Amino acid sequence: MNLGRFILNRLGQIVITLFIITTFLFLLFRMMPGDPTSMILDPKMPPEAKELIRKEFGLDKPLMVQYLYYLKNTLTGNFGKSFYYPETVLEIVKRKLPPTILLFTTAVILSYLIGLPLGKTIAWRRGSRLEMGATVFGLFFYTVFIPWFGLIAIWVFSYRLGWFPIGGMLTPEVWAADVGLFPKIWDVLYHLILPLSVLTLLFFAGSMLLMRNSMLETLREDYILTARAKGLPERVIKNRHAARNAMLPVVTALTLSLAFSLNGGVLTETIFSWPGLGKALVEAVLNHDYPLAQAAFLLLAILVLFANLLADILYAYLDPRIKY
Amino acid sequence: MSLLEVKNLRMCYQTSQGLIKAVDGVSFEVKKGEALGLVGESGCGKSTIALSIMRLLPPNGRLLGGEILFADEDLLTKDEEEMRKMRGRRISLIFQAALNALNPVHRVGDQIIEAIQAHERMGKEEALRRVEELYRLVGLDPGMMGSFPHQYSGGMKQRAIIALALSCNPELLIADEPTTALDVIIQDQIIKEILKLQKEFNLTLIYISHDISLIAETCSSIGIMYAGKLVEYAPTIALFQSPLHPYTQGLLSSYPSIKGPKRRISPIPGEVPNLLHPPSGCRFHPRCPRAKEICGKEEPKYRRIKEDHYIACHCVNNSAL
Amino acid sequence: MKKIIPLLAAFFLISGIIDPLFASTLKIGMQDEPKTLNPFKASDVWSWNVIGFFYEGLYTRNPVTFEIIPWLAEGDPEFDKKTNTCVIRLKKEIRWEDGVPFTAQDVVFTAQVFLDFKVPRYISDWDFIEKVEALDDYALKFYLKEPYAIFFTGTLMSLIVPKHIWEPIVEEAKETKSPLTTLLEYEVTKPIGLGSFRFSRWHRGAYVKLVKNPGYFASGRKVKGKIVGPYIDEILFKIYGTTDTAILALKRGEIDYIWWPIQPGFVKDLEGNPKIGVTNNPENGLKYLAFNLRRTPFSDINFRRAVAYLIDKDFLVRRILQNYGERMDNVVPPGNGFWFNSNTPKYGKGMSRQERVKKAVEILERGGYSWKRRPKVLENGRIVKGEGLTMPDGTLVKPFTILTPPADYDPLRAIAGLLIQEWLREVGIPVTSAPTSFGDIVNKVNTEWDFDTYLLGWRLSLDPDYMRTFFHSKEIVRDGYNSMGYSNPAFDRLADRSAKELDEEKRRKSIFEMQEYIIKEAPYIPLYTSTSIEAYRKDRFTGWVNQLDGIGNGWSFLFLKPIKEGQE
Amino acid sequence: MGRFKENFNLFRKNRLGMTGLFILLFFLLLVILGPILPRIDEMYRPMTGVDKEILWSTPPSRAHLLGTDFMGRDILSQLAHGARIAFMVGISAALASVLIGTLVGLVAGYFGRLTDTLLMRLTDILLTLPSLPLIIIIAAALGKQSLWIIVGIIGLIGWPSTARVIRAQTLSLKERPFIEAARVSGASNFRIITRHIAPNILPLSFLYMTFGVTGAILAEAGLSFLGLGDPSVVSWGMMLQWCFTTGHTFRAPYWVLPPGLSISLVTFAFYLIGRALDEIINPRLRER
Repeated sequence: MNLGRFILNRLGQIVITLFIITTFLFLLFRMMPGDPTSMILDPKMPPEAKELIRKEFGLDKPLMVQYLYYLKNTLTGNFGKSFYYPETVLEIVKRKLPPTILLFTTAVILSYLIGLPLGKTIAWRRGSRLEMGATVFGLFFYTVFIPWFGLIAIWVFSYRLGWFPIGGMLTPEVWAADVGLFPKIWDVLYHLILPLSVLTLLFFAGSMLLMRNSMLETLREDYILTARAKGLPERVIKNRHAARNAMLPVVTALTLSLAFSLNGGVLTETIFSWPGLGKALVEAVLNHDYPLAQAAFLLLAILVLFANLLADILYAYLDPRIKY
Repeated sequence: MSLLEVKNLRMCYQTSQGLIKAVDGVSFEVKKGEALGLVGESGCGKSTIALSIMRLLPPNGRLLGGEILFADEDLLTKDEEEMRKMRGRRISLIFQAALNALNPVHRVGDQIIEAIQAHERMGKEEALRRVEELYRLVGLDPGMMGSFPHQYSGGMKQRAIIALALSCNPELLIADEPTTALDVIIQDQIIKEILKLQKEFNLTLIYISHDISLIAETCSSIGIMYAGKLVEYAPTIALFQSPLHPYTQGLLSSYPSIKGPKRRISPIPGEVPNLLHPPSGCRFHPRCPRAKEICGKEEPKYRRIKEDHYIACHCVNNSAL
Repeated sequence: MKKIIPLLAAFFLISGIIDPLFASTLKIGMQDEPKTLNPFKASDVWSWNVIGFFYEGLYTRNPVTFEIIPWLAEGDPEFDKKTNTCVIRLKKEIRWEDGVPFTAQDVVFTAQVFLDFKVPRYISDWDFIEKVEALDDYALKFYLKEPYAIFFTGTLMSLIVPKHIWEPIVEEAKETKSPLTTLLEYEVTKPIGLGSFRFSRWHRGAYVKLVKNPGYFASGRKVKGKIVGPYIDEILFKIYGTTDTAILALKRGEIDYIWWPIQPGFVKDLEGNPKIGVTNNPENGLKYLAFNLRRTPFSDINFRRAVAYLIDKDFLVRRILQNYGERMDNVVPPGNGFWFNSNTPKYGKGMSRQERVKKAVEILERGGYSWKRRPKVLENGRIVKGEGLTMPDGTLVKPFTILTPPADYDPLRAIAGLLIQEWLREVGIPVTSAPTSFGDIVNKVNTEWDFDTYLLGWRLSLDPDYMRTFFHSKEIVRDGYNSMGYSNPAFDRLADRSAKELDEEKRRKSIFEMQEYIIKEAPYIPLYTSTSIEAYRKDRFTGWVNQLDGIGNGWSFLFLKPIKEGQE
Repeated sequence: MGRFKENFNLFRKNRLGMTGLFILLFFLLLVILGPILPRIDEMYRPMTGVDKEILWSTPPSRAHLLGTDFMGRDILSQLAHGARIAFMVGISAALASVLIGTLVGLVAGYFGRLTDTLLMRLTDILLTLPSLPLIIIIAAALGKQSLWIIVGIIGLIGWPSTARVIRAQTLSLKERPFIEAARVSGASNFRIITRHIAPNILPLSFLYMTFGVTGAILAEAGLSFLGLGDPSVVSWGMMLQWCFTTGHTFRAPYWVLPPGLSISLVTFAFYLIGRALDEIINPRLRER
């Protein structure tokens, strides 16, 4: 099987998965009480107006018809109309996706950049103080209660020290003042630093411990003994032989940790008012904006699924034994 | 002149249950150009000896005492960097599990080049030519150099490992069960290969195996190990003609002889002792058909009994000869 | 480090540029951005906070007395009782921001859109209007089907949209299958109005910028002794998701005002800050407990009154609201002075816990209720819980629930629900407080009528016409607002009469009477109204106008003046 | 029993595991002491008790060792009650998910074929979905904010990782000679699973439970913090939510620190213990 066919195959699986998820979401929300009129409690809004709104969203039609509409909407990618905002869900989601990708991918990449070498080192220096320290430190952040930690970070770094903005993704004054591209990019980066650091701190332990365990297993492999018997310097053994091979299972496990890190992403976005999908999802849920909540969730799922695909391709690249 | 001399080597593994005395007071020597065979059941400490010589014991391995003199230098006192320079260059190891001994993610040729470049200042081109030469020497197609280990068959991998072991012209080659994972025909080929190379390069060889018949083919002298101890040591022919230690006798009768007449295979009854709590006295006594009272109480001394023939057994005395 | 320095330098450079630029910019923190700029569609407070600056009504209310004063109109409305018509004259020389003059045609057009499309948010103020006619460019005649009090307090204060902008949009919408939906879904990207500020830019998710309307018609006029501005050049709305971050932003001077009420918890901290002002204004709102009168025992007035006695409103106000609020014994808040009837019964006011229990037991017993174990108040004040409350017909009162909003919507009401549960249980009323998502409550209460009791709130209007909406029996329809199923023909008659009564004094009498009905019969138990606590920077602008609901009102923005450097 | 003792000895040598155990013991102490406080004085009832003298949030004092919340309720007694809720939520949700996961893994691994394929597809799907958003969505859709519903949701979402591991273990066990022997001697599938496979799998299930507790506590706290929790229950997440929504986050450290730190420490402790057990049960990780 060549790579193209493999990707095609995986895409097929992703489509099936997404179909199951969309159907599940549809059933979940349509079976539950409440509709777009549920958030409207306004004495100026006569009962007929509510009926009209239901009609407008096609909620007066039989369930099966609604389901087909919903599928059609999802397939064409516009996800229907938001219950809450006067826009299509697609327009909203389009705006929310880039910030999430920016925050999420940089955090994942950064945490791997930190976690992998650290994991490598602590596995190599097993039983050392460094291992103990890094493990305790990493695990604490790995299991810390994210919103609380986020608030404390804001308290210390934004409020007390005043180093970073309090939240959001940009300074309105900068963007409203037509200052050119560079200051705008810098402004976004400036807002990115704190949530990014928090997320990175939360994630790196995952990759570090994975790498450590994988490395410990690799270090028992015969080819490591061979490498030693060849008289290779330790550094070469550690990097070229142990770490390089230990990467393989870590890349696979990456697929799982991606879904995990999105959990943190949702809470972090909410705490830092980062205008991404995670925050949109939480708000949509609180607003009973089901179409938006569904789409946001679906997109998060797609994000993970494609990241998984990417990880698989990366795996194939890293492991010469695998030929698709 | 002996190239390697092991004197009263004692070493153990630390485990959560206690100390495992894997090698307990082993002494032997190997002369330049000679091939020594070490035989014993699995877990008797043969591989530990090999790893001790290479100073490649796992982290929980502890040296309790003894000396390993290589060209009159004690390897056990060398620092890590000096030792690294010895490995692969002056002493090479071919060890068990040849199938996993090559790193699956690197090209085989590169793994050999890497070994060469670790010891010699040599350009890539020159190293490549050296590897090509080695490939021919061990009977591999140099065209396979760019392939990954999983593209090699078991026999090819073992040849590649031999090529790797010889890449820096070592003085001593330790082969620790180099053919375990291979089928009989390939096994035979590989052994022939090793023998050929040993003669060609005048290599000093320590050949470790649980198969005494393989050793008989390859080595000029044989050491028999049991439960961390060397129980008998003699030139091959002497050993086969008159095995003295009851264990050796058992071992010989349990293997079909290639050269000798067909005998019934009669395995030694009983189990290999647990080295956490080895039997008192002679470690073989619970399984020994000739065990006497003293065997359970007193440890037999390892002593020379004839010229070049050493033994550790209460039941064999000079008068018996 | 080498790379960081230029970056830092770049940032400070930006800050340097910004500060002078924004000297007379009022920066307002909002919790959410507007949902839409379409005035027909917008229903949320964040949209109106912005749209409110663009459009004006014919009449408006005086900032202090709430008395109705002419705004786009000139002089008082001339109402003819015989024909039910009303003539209104417009101010001349008013222009839309694009220079087109504002005329009677705009008013006629706007009225026609409301009536033709039955635009939900406006139709209840307009459906008694027969038609609107332009007598000339600056005079109008309204034809009413029947007289209605809200003609003055609602209809004449509705916003007016520019005909020249909306006519093509409306015509196009009329051609479609669902004209109203098309109209509501029309996306306004550049609103054209005639208000004090004009739209400048909306960066989704981040900010909305408005700039001063130099041709604002009311600029320079005197209202209650003050000259109308606006005196600020720009307004920048910034979005802060949480009160915490907004407060920090206020402290750091990133914003000048937070346009939503803050929690009492912030007050102490802010009061110590000399640069920050905190205002308390009563909210024109009502939190209440309502019963489903279709079910027993809630259909029994004795039961409802007993519950009313058991709820310690003062405790709720003191503890949960931290005294930032007032107990409510009426559905009209005391702050709405003209319409507030102070003589309604005040259940349990000033009573101790023991007295409440005794009183409730007394009412229930008189109503024929009994217990398996009667609740008792011991000498030492300890209360022995009652058990097995039995209705007069001999059946046990079944366990029931109070639907309360969840923590995300209003944690205070969620806690209030829990306290009420504890108080009722003391006399053996088997109640459980059930925190339920807001949408679910609305659905159960308004649409499906599947509930026992619920705890919700209203934001009220100044005109008490809402009582008619909440308690009139014609509102007992699916999605109607009389979800309790309260039906009293006498009340209905009174409500209909008050709605059509144009004489304020007479109307006031009927409104007072209506309040008595509601409180005596207790389909609602009013609980409390909160105080709207707001925070602003004292060192940047001066001239905030305190009103019911807070300082974030149109008058504030017309009177606010920037404080010059070195002046406090 | 001997095996247990041996494992416990191994555990005792694991410093991180022991740290976790001690943290856990501390919170268990809190759980035990919690109900005593309201007996002393009604004002220590975590939800409805208020100090008559104190109307707002106050810093620690002699009467209130950790201070009071916005309406004068004692934070220490809330914290103690929250510990009970945390253990309850964590353990019951983890138990539910581990039960489901073990069952799915066993069935999939043992019966193989189509059952395996279907169950594992489902597992994979659930595993790739971000769980917290999923829990948020389901919790919101159900509308009712009840602790047990939340526990149920968490339990229903959290099982896939257990299922995967148990399946792998079952697959390898299935090929062992003693299973073959049992099969040949005519044991039923049920008997083989319950008598031969399950006992070998339970330690692994137990291990995953400790990790599950971490996830469940964090998920409940997250939901509560977002306002989707059960406001009639004093959980640590709800305490933070109160602190947050009443505007005390940045000015009442005595109120914001304890619940957040408790959540983090308890989950940390469970994770440490899980990790220590992992090293014991998975000898691949153990130091030789």
